[in-house]
Amino acid sequence: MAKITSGLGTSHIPLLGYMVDKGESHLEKWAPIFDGYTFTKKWIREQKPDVVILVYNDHATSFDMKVIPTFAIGCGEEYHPADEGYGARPVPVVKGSPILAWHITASLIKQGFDMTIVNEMDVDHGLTVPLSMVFGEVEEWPCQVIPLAVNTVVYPSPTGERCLALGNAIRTAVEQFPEDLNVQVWGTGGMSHQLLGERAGLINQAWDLAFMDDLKSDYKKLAAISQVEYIRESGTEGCEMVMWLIMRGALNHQVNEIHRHYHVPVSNTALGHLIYENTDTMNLEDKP
Amino acid sequence: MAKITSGLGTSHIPLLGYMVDKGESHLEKWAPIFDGYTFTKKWIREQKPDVVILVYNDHATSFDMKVIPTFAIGCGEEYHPADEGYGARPVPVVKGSPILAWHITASLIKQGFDMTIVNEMDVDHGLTVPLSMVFGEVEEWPCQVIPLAVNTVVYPSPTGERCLALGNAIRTAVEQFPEDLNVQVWGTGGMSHQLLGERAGLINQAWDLAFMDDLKSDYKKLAAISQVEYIRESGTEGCEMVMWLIMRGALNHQVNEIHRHYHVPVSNTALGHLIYENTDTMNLEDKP
Amino acid sequence: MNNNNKPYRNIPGTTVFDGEMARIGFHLNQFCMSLMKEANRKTFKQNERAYLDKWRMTEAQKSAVLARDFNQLIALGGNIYYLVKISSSDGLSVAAAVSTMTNLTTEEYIEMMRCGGRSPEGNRFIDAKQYEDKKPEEKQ
Amino acid sequence: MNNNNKPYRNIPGTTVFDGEMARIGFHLNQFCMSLMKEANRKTFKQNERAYLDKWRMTEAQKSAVLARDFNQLIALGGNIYYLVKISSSDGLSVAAAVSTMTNLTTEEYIEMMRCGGRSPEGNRFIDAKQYEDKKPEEKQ
Ligand SMILES: [Fe+3]
Ligand SMILES: [Fe+3]
Repeated sequence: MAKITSGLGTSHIPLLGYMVDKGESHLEKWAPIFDGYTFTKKWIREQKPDVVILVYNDHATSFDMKVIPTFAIGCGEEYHPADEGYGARPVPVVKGSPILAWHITASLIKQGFDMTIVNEMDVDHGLTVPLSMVFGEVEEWPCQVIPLAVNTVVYPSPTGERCLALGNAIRTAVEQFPEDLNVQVWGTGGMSHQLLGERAGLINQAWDLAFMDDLKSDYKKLAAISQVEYIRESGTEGCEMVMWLIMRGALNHQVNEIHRHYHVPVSNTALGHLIYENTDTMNLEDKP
Repeated sequence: MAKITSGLGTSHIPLLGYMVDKGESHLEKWAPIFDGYTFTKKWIREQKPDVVILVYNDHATSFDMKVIPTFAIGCGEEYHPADEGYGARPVPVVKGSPILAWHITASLIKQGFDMTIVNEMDVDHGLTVPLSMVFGEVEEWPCQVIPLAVNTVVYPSPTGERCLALGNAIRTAVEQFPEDLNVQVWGTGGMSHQLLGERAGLINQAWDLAFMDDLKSDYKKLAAISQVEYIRESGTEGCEMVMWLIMRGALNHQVNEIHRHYHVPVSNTALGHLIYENTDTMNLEDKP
Repeated sequence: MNNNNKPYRNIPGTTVFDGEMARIGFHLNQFCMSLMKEANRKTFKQNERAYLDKWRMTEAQKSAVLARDFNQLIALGGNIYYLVKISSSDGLSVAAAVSTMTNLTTEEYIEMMRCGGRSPEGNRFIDAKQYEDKKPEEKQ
Repeated sequence: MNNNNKPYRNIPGTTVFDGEMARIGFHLNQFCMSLMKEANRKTFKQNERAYLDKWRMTEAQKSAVLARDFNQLIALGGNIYYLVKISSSDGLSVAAAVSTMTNLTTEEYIEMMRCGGRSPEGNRFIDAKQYEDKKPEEKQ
């Protein structure tokens, strides 16, 4: 049976992709940013996930004002890096996992999640930057990816409770898939940032660090945070953190935090990153 | 405050629109079909709804294989009748109700429904045929319309339970809207039909009539019907009936059935139509 | 019928348009979708083969379109709401297109509909006898 | 700031992209979206006014695009993820574009970020004093 073995949270700041693509990620001056992913690159080579369910938000790239899905799941064969206004990133095409993705989608809809099924779309920095940060510069991404795009652009985003529940339902779906697969769930976005208005540049380090602390065991407290509180405390774009709750919901209640990294700033944003491993994936009573 | 006063169920068979557009709806031979809407046309002139929330499915018209939302709600200013392969229907442009639609959408997302927001799309026979059957041939549709498109094309459709709950949440949202508005919810599609394979042409009159009977008070029984049972009993396209459950969920537990019509066949399909009026819209405990 | 291990696999004469069918039919259905534009319908009609060759469809899908073989198109991942865009551009009614998938002529099909349609009796399970023997609670 | 009667109306220097803003900004944002294609970026750059006139935008929206007045564009329904398509086609970094909305120069803004960003203290409520006086349970 397929199994979710670990979860990973990371910011997906476009500047990170730009640095990687320019060959600048190894520069001494960026070490405080990129050194936080050295452990991760080693860890992922050992873990060898077959499939990553990558939770991100589309930043007005494949979804424009015409159609805005709350939860869109990619069931396609592959996804091309998008031209976000300055040419597409020179990174490999993202290979989908259509059979598992359709299985999960059907299960989620039957579990009462109102998924939007996507068979063709381009993917923006929200999805490709985490791949670059974790896998580095590679000829091919070494695993299949199921993109899960969450609306955090148009108010309101899905609630934290809903996101936690979605993660939980994803776990149920994955565990019913007959093939032996090592599946990871990544939650991306955040941490605190605000990209507009006179208040632009807001960063709330105390909030971010408390979020990372609480995510391990007190995630229900985090799930109760309203979007208005996210905006007030961590900036208009701070609400991207609900996507980390989808990752958290897909794991056991008991997890080990095996890595953490936090750095301010990257461009306009606080960078956060952590890794959880499930302590016991067999215990079905153990769901968040 | 806005209030849902009544619900209406009706098939949305394309041939009906074709007959209307050809000026054939008054022909003697079609009387058994169209006479069932004579009461309705009179009733709607008295009711004068301000807004109709029109639940239908897009039949591979505005949504193709690329993006398939489970629940898509129209927040746009207007919607044009679609060219479904034989030119657009010569009926008026459909005026939206964007302020109410955005209010409902925000409320639904906060209530845990994963809506896809649509600001621009064309609408097919699923939406325009019910308008023609109820309002007849008019220069302008006499009310605003909020399209609510449900996926019934790609398996799986949302469950009956989910549809009933969505109706319920729509009612909560409408009742929190400050403007005095007379709102109706229409559920369309069905009844039994199958458009493909050696089994095409399947009609299950007993099933259809039992569905109309149970919808009044035993709707929870109907909500438990799986899509596989719909397909088996009432044809591959019979699962469109879940859309009537959204309408039912938006009404009080206590309703009066003030009209019913059933006819076989129209083209490949059993035609069903009924009207419910809420008996007491003030009783909040009275939700289905 | 590509419905192994699925709860609907035992419904006779029926293909459910699920993820598996949607995958193999993706380009076929997108081709059908293109026929919603008058200009494309014209180009298609002028040279069907040339128009089809612009799409990433399998040879079997293209042949089935040319032959208007709807049962075959369904088996190859076509969805009926997409496929009727082909028959509509041929000027065919939905009923006429649908009838070609049955063992009836269009006239016989329309007559069957006029008489109340195809009965569900004996059409619920591939082995109808087996179904009728089941207890009610097993029938789903 | 068009946030009357909304729970976020009292957050200073902040416009939430809700349904109201999405409605008034629809065509402005769709114009921005068009700049994701290289050919459109070129045409826009050659004659910005002529390119803008092809879109159903208000005169105020067009002027604000020409002036690269991001605060004004936000007030007229622009969403920042759409608007950065304008600054990207100008070759500007996101930080540079964002800084123009604050009362800081780009250099001052980047320096503020380097020092840990803008503090939430005093930036949570339009009347910060009023907020700090509230009891914790009222603060949401
Ligand atoms: Fe982001
Ligand atoms: Fe239909």
